[in-house]
Order: sequence, then structure tokens, then C-alpha cells
Amino acid sequence: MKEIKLFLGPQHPGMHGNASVHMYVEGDIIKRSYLLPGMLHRGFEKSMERRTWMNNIALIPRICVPEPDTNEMVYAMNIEALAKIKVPERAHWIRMIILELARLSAHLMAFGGIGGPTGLYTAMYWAQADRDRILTIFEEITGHRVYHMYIVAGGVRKDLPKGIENKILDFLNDLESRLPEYEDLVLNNPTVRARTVDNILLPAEVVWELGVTGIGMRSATGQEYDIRKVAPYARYEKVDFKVPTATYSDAQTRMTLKYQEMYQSINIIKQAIDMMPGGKVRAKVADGSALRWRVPAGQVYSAVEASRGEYGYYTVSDGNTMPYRVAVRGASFPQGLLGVEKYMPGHRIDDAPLWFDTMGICSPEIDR
Amino acid sequence: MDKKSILAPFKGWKYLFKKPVTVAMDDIFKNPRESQDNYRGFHINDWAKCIGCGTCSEVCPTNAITMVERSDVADEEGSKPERPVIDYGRCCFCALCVDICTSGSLSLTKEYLLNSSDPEDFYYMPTEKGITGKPIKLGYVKDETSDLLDLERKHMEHVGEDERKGSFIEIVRGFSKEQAIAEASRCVACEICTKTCPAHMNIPEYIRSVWNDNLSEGVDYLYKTNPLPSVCGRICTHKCEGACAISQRGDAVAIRWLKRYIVDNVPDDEYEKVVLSQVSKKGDGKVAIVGSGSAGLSAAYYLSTLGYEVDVYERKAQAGGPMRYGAPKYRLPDDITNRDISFIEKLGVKIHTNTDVGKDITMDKLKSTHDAVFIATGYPDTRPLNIPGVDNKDVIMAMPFLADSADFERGSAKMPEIKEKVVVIGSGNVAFDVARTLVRLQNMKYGKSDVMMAALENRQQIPADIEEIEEGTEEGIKFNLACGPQKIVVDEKTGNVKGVEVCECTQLFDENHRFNPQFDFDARQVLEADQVYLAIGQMPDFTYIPDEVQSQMQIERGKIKTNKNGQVAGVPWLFAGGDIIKGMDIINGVANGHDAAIGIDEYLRKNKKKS
Amino acid sequence: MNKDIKNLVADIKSRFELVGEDYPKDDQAALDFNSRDIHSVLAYVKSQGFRQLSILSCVDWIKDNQFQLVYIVFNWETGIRLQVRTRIDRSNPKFTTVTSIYPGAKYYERDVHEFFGVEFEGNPDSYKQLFLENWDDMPPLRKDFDSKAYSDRKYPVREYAADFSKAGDKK
Amino acid sequence: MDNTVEKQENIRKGWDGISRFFRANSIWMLMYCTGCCAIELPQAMTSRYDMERLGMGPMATPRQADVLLITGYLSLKTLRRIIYAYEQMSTPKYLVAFGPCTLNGGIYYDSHAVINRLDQYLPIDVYIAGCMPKPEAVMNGFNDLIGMIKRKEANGWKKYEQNKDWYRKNQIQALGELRIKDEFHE
Repeated sequence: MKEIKLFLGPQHPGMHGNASVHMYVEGDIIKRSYLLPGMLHRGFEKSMERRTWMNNIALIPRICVPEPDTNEMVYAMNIEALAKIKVPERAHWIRMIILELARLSAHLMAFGGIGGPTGLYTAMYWAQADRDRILTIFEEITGHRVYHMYIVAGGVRKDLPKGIENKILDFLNDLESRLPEYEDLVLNNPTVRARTVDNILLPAEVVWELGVTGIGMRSATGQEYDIRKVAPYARYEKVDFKVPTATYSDAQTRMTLKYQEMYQSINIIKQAIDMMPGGKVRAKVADGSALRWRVPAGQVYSAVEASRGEYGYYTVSDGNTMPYRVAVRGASFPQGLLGVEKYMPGHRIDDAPLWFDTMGICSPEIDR
Repeated sequence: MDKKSILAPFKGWKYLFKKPVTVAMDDIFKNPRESQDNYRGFHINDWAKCIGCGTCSEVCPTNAITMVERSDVADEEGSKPERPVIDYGRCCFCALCVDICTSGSLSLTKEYLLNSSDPEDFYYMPTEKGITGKPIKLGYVKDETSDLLDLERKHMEHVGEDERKGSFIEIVRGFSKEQAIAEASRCVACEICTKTCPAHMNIPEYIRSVWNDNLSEGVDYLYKTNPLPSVCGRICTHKCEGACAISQRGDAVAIRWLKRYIVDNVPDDEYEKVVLSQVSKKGDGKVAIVGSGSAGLSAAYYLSTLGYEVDVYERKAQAGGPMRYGAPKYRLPDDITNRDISFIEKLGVKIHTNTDVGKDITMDKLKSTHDAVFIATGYPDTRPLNIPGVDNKDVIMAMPFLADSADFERGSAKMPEIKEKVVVIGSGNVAFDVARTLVRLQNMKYGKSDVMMAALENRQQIPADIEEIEEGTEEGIKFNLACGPQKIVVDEKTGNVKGVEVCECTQLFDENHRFNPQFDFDARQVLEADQVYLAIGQMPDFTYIPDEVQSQMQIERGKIKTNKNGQVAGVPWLFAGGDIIKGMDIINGVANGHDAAIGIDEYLRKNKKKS
Repeated sequence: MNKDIKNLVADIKSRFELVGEDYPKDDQAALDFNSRDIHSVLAYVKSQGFRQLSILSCVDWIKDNQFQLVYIVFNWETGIRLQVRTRIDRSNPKFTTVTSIYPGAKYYERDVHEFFGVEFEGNPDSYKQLFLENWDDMPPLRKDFDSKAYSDRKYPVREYAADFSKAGDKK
Repeated sequence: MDNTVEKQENIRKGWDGISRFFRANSIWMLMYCTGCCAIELPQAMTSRYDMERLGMGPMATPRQADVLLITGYLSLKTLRRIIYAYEQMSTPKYLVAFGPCTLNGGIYYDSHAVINRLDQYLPIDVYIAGCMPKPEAVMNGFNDLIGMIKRKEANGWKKYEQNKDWYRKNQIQALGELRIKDEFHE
């Protein structure tokens, strides 16, 4: 049969985000495929070298659109490690609430997003409506729905507004009661199951070969490979939560894990609200006005567990007011580039968007 | 397939009976929903508060804010007539501008609606009204946590009052390197201080030099406009700090101490290299300068960097004027003054001490041997007080006393005659100098002090610096404020002073803010004292100027009228500067000296061309 | 410092020549090696449980005329992270690929090649453009590349007509 | 004779009005998430803000779409594809630009990879301010566009046809060449 070249994206309803896959197909089967990234390349790593340590807070959330807070967190962690800042206790807990809310919002978006390639638009409608409530909570805490610029080096920018705890709890209880319906709607849906069960496999060897992290890794290896457990940050070591794992990774497993993680996030936030102490929320980064903050020289890497896996920044300071170099490890870089090249071939064309969705790929963080 | 999954789709029907999640059309279009309390929407700027410092523009990560000069905003002390303009084609709504705003004038509103097909609509100068013109609800405002300025001044070490009140040891210890860099990093480089400083010193630049730990560059900046940085680093009246943008909400940057830090920490040889490198050598001529205070020395320095031959005439034994004979040594040690003057002398300036113009050498002589004359003779005399009994020998004038005391402090004279219980009349900086010097002398002589200050002003009106009041109080000075001296009480038998009779001063300024003291003559009391010191102000002495020259000059209330470069109106070869044209202030003198040097240079070059 | 890291570094020291070391965090060590040792070091640490290459990055030390390659590896069992670093000449930046040890490095090497111009011998695709298209200047993350100047040269900026210098003009 | 011309003219006008009415109330937007502002589009499209109340819906292919949304910054690589997409769309076509990045570069004003002014390369009918615009702002922007279509003011596409050379010149200045072989992997 003749090999035909197909483009999936950048403008394609099945493509979430601005990226393109070049597929060479024979009949329905993908023979070779490559990702064409860079549509969202903005040169962040360069722009950050041109802005002061504080100013970069405006830039970094924009690297990953669905889950910007992880960027803020790793950036802050790096500065704190370099400048040896002791973050106030309360700030740790607030950060954890923010990060988990962000994880919920990203998971909801991805979970609903599965409705696109499977034709189950109800899932998307529900998930977006629930996600909107998280965004409203974010707006109240941080001042904006999507780009929060809230977690800053030394703590958080402002204390939580009064009474927000109850709003969060209300929402969490509501969501918790609705999650079983999502299970019925998506996970137990025969149409979806027909597409996802035993499809798009991710064996453990592949995980190690590519360097896939996050749900992909945990669904294949059966181990609690979660940075929140392995190398805890914020105050994750003090809350009690489980990391869902599995040993057989198909699209259905990965969705199920995502679904189970939402429960864990709800659980963590509830504990955090309960255990959060009072006190200050921000420590000083350096002397003087923000225009003149200097961070001591050094090179450090920090990573957090984003909804898609290990999200890290490598920060180099030469002791000046601006970073000397920041390198971003997007969580989906390995599976997005090498994974598409090596492991998308063999699947059917119509599974390509599904492949993308369940592998957890976010193009802005690949392109940076 | 089980039964559950068949029925599953119908479960969704229960939402028919629940409150819809959809936002109503009216809530989107007619009355758009209000944002949450913290929302970062469009800007508003309270013009009454805004000082145009431009820090918002400096911090903006998107370069969205430009400062535009407004013709309808007054150019006042402590502010710039500029206001921010925001380009919503850049702004990313991060609110860093709000967090760093020095005056707290900038805030964000809850507004979020702005659509247009005209890009010009997105370029906007925020006012109190907001971009849409609708009633405004504040969104994001800064709080203590989000503030990006450092409002607290770094602690400066002082000598404790017990140690200092018995000696003339310098009180302020000076910044360490860490402290200086930390203090320098508080500056936002708005340049409002530069505008306010009479000498227009490059303050943000030399603070940046401190911050970058490049002190010889700092010295270079200092000498561009001030050849007496060591002295000014200690006793300048620091108007700059009053104008500092940080002082809008916090402590001003310690500009004076940072200047002092630079000069104290640059080694002499490096210092000399910088100072001498400023010489440009092109002028040709000879200039006489009368008086070696700040104005005279400043003019001398800049004239000699321009290549002129300069003679400075000083009637006292040492050059420096009030730096030498006014400022007490606990504020300005002698070697500091020596240091500044020695660099000026290294440029070739000749200082003739013990030469009283008018007596030892006449003005006419000076005029004939020099191409121009610069007079900066200051306010050497104390203003007299016309009340009964002031001619007593125990009523002592401030300026001669300070000069005598200065000579004593440097070991070239005996201690002035002081008694155990004294009253100082006046509350300016000079009065405090007198009082605090007296505290020290009394402690040295009697082991205790009893100094009372009496002044017309009440505590809020005291013109002296706040540190003087605080430190003076710490040293044990007592105050009797808001009182007007009526007479000196003298013991008729011995002729000794017994005290000062004062009555209450009920009002100092009238409704028009003019000086117009009112007294309650019934509320009288006598402040007991063995000696009374008068420090109610100074005045000039123009007797050395020949009458025919004086008749061509215009002198009003002790000030000579000049053009902006110090050229005396009516007498083109004569230039004046310092206290006698501007009023008492060391930094005014420095500025006048610099201006006069420029004026004299212009005048001489014009003359050269003619001849 | 973490005890595991101490043992690990001692172990590495006994096997390879360590040029420098730094401990930016409790569970992180930054180790500098000669560039000839990098492959054996990476192969060794991979056998010691550092199964994941988190990122391969590059730092342009323009004053020293050197590029620094940084391999960040992670041990999921112990939570220890290593920065394996080496410096190479900046004027002719070449290195050998590590894809045989960490296959995931393939695209990171392309990334570093694209943004710094470091060539990786043995990585067949590393010379191809990945994120940029029709790029016409030096690799953009080099320190001597001025992105603002490039942007100004290539993409016009809007000049607004509104004049706010006096009262009454617009709004 | 005149009568028939007038008659035809009236018919044309009437037809024009009718077609504008339908155009304005059934806008298909091209599903192309070009930048970060697209993250609020799912909110606007789904049950919370329900864009379909304005008669708007997503469309998969450029040829059937009426409006192209530029959701934020445009890297060069996307600009090239946007131009492909825009030129494929059939007239009348409209362009809505989101956020500051399309106006004057936004936070990426100094980036080597992102253009500063979109109106140099494509004609824009409505700008929406905000980084990023809230769904309400997006909806209001669309409402404005609908009004403009009704009032015959959304004429960006005509401008593009008339000044194509100027646009093309700018496009080429930024992109080097407009059409390149998209085969970087081979």
C-alpha cells in the first residue's frame, strides 16, 4: 500500500495545543511519525536572562498554560536553595493548596479533554464547568484566573483572603460528590472503553527508555514514583495521601489513575486547610527593593510533580540581579518528542489524538 | 454490557432540575459580572499621591509603562511632573507596578472589559477615573506582604550617649561594607533627589556605585558636582533624603551616610587619582576668592580644574570657615576637613590664611591683581537679641563661642569659660551645636551638665534636624519651648547673670504663614542660669567691601542679588556665593561655588575674546 | 548533607577524577568531571540507580570561552539527584552523544544544538532545526546573542499617536 | 431601464441585509489554538459561558470557518501557518486578536521568536484586552464583532485584498520566505 503523509495539527480539532505531528500512514496505520514542535516557542529561557529575579515571576507562569503554578514553584524553590531562604511555615501549606488546586484543574481539563477524540463532549462540558469554579477560587486568592503569579521566592505573594477556606471546602465536597458521575460517564462508558482498553500501551521498559514520568511512569511500573513522595517539597511529607499506581499501562489505566489522583488532591487540600498554621507568608529574598535583589551564585535544579510528571527548572546564578541561565524541563518533553517518534507508529490514525491526550502532552512546555 | 451502563446516560437528566451552571447572557453583556476582590484588572492612578518617580516603569517586566511629562502638573520638590502611561499592548497584568509603587498611588481595578478595533484605545494614562469611565471598584492593592520596596533603613552604629557626652568623639560610626550595599540596594534610582539637591549631585549614580562595590567610580561621581564630599557626607543638611521616594511610605535611603561610606573607604592614592583626573586645563586667568567656606572652596576647586590660578583668602588661622569653626568635632572631625581641603590644594589652589580682606589686603588690591573676585564670606556674626541685659559679659554669642570651642577641641586654645548652669536661646542647628558642645564641656569640667534650651518654637516647629533633637535629648539637654525671652535677669550687686525671664509664646506664624510671634505676657517665668548663649540666627558682614562697590550692588535682607551663576548684579567682575546669596546651608555653598566657577569661566573667556 | 550522597560521592571519587563538587541542596550533588570521563560516569551512575536523565542542558560561560554541559540524573529509589557537569571549548563546541546510555537524551541534544550550537557526534539528527524555522542568526541562547536587538530589527513596534503631555488630550 | 437597475439594486441591498443577518448570527470560528489565550476558549465554548447562544461554534477546517482567532502571541512558526489558514478561508472572513501580544508584542516584546504587531501581517477586526481576557471579555469581543458585521464595519478582509502587496512584504520580511517545505525531519 502506498505511504501517505498526513499532518495532525497544528490546526486540527483533535490536537490540544499548537503543535503538529507529521504522520506517514499506510491505510489506517501510522508507519512513522514525528512531532513538529516550536509553534509556541517564545524563547523563555532567553527572555528570563533579560529580566530581574522578581520580574521573571510575570514570565514563568506562561511557560505552561494549563498548570502555571508548578513553574512558579520550581522557580521559587531554586531561588530559595541558592539564597538559602527559609520559607515561613504557613507559606508552605498555602503553596500546597495552590499546587493541588492546579493539579485538580489540569486533571479535570485533561480528563474532560478525552471527550474530544472519543466524541464524548458531555465530559468536556462537565469538566470545564467544574474547572471554572477552581479558576474563580484562584481569581479570589491570586487575582487572576489562569496566570496567578502567586508563588514567589520566599513564600507567596499575599496571604489567603478571609473565608476562602470555606469556599474551597464547599467546592471540594461538591466535586467529590460529582466524581463518581465522571466515572460512570467516562471510565465506564462502553464507547470510551472500546477505544481505551488495551490500546496505546506504555510498557515499563519504554518508560525508562524515554524518561517518561508522572502518571505514565506510575501506571507502568507499579511503584510510587511521585516526587511528592520520593523527594518531598512544600509540606507533602506531613500530609497523608496515596499515590495510585498500576502495572499494566493502557489508555484506560492512565485515565483511571488520573481520576484517582483527583481524589487524592481533594484529600491533600482538605488536610492542608486543616493543618495550616498561621503566621507570616513571605520571607525576604534579599536586601533592598526588588529591582536590586541579588541571588548568590550557584547552579541548582529543582523539580516538582506536575500533573504530567516531573517538572523542573535548572537555574544558574552568577550573583547578579538577573538569572544567568534558566533551563526548563517540561514534563512532557520525553514522550512528546521521542515518544511520538518511537512509539506512536503502529497505532491507528484515529488513535493519534487519544495517544496525545492520555500520554499527557502539553505543547507550550515542550516549546518554551 | 451490564444494565448500569445502559442507564448511565440518563443519569444526567437530573441536572434538568438543578440550578444551571451557565452564566446568564445579561451577566455577560448588560451587567458584566464583577470580578473577585483581588482581581488584577486595568490600572488607576491617584494623581494626588503619585510623585512621578517612574519606579513602576522601571520594574515593569514588559516595558509597558512610559513616563510622560505633564505640562499641567506642578514641578515641585520631592516629585517629578511625570505620570505613567500604560500600553495595554504590552501589559501582562502582573501588578508588580502596584507592589513597588513608592507612593502607593497605583492600583488595579476589577474592570476587565476592553474591546476595540482601534489599537489607540489600548494606550492609556491612568487617572482616578479608570479606563472605562464607569464607577470603579478596586481590585488588586498592595499589602505589607506583597510590597517590593525595602522600607526600613539599615541600622547605623552610634556611640552611646554615656560615652559621647563627655568627649568630642565622632558619634556616627559609618556603614560597614555589607550595611552600605544593603542600604544602597534600597534605592530605586528615581532621581528626584538629584533635582532637590542644590548641587544636583549624581545621587542615584553614586549609590549604584556603592551597590556595585565600585567606590572609585563613586568618588568620580561625587567630585563631578561636589569637591567637599567628606564634609558633606557628615554635616550636609541632606534635603535629598527629605525628597527621597522611599520616604513616601518608609525611611528615606541614607544618602548622606552612603556618600560618607564612599569617601571613607577609598584609599587616598586611588582617591587622588580620581580627583586629579577631573582637571581639564584650558582656562587662563587669575581669580581671587574671599572666604574659604564651602562656596569658596568649591569655586576654587572647579576653577582650578578649568585651569585658572586661584587665590583663596581666609581671615582665620585655618581654612574651612564654618566647617572648621562652626561644626563641632563630634559631627565633623578636623582630619575630615583637612582631607577634602588637601585635595583641593593639590590642584594648585593657594589658600592664604590669616589674611583678612579689608584689613590686611583691600578689595581694590584684589581687583587689580586678579581677573575676577568671588566673595563667599558667609554669615559670621550672630544676630543680636534686643532685650535688656544682653550686654552682660555672661551673655555669649554662638559663633565666637563655637570658634573658641573648636580651637579648644583641636588643642590650640584653652577651654572657653563656661559655667555650671546655662541657657541656650534658639532651636536651630547652630543652637543645638552650641548646646551639645556645652554639654560636653560641662561634663569635662564639672562631670555633669545642666543645659536648657529656650526657643519660640514648640516641639513640632523646631527647625533643627530630628537627629539633633533626639541625640540632644539623649545627652541630657532640657527644653523650655514656646517661650519668648523678655530680659536677662542680672544680680544687681555682683553684676552676674541670674537667668532669663521668658513669657509664653502663643503663636509663631499668622494665618498667612508669616513669622509673627504673639506672646502671653502674663505667663512669665525666670529660667535660672549663670550664662546665656544666644543662637537665634546669623547675619553677614559686608564691611570689607568698599562703599563705592557696595553702592552698585543690591543687597536685600542680607542677601546679594546675583544672576544664576553668581555674578553680582551691577558689578560684573564680582561674583558671590554661599550664605550671602542663598541662605545658610553647606550644600548651597557647594552648589553656588560650582555655578560661580562656570560663571567666572564664561565671563573671563568673553573678556579674553574682547581684548 | 544526606548520608547517601556522601557515600555516593566517595564512591565516584574513588573511580573517577572529580574536578569540582558542590551541594546546592540536601539531596543534590553537582559534580564536575573532565569531558573524557562523562560517558563512563553516566554509565556508572545509571548502573547505580540513576535511571532517569531529567534534562540535559548547557550553560554559556562566555567569559571563560566555555560551554558547560549539565546532565541531571535522578534516582527514583533514593530521591537523590546528581548534576553531572563538564566544560567544553566554546569556539569549536563538539561532544559525543550519550544516547547509547540515556536514549531520552536524543531530543535534549537536538535542543542544545539548536540553542547553543553544540554538535553531538553520533546523534544522527542533532544538526536539524527543531523549534526554530528558517533561523538566520547565531544560536539564540548564546550569551552574545541579543534577542531584543534581533526583535527590534525584525519585528516593528507600534508607535502610538496619542500625546499625553498636556491635559485634555484623550480621556 | 432605470427602473430595473433600481429594482436590482434594491434586491441586492435587501439580499445583502439578509445575508449579513445570517452571517452575523451564525459565526463559525476556526479551531486553532495559537497561543495561551486559547485556554479560556474551552470555558467560553462549554456549558459555563455557552458561546452558542451567540450563534458561534467551532469549525474544524479553515475553508468552512468565518472567523480566525489569534489567541495571543504568534511565534514565527505559527504566523506562517496562520497566514496559510487565513488565506484558505473563504470571504467574508474576520479576525479577532486576543491579548496584548497581538497589539504590541506583550510580554514577549524582546523575544527573538515572537512578532510584535499582528496588524503588520494580517488585518484585525477586533482586539480584546487582558492577559488573558476572561471568558466574559471574550464573549463581549465576539458580540462586538457581530455588531460590526451587522453594521458592515468588519472589513478587514477587504483591506487585506486591497493591500495584499504591503501585507505580503511585511510577512516576507519577518518570515524570510512565506512557503517553506515543511519537512524538517527528513
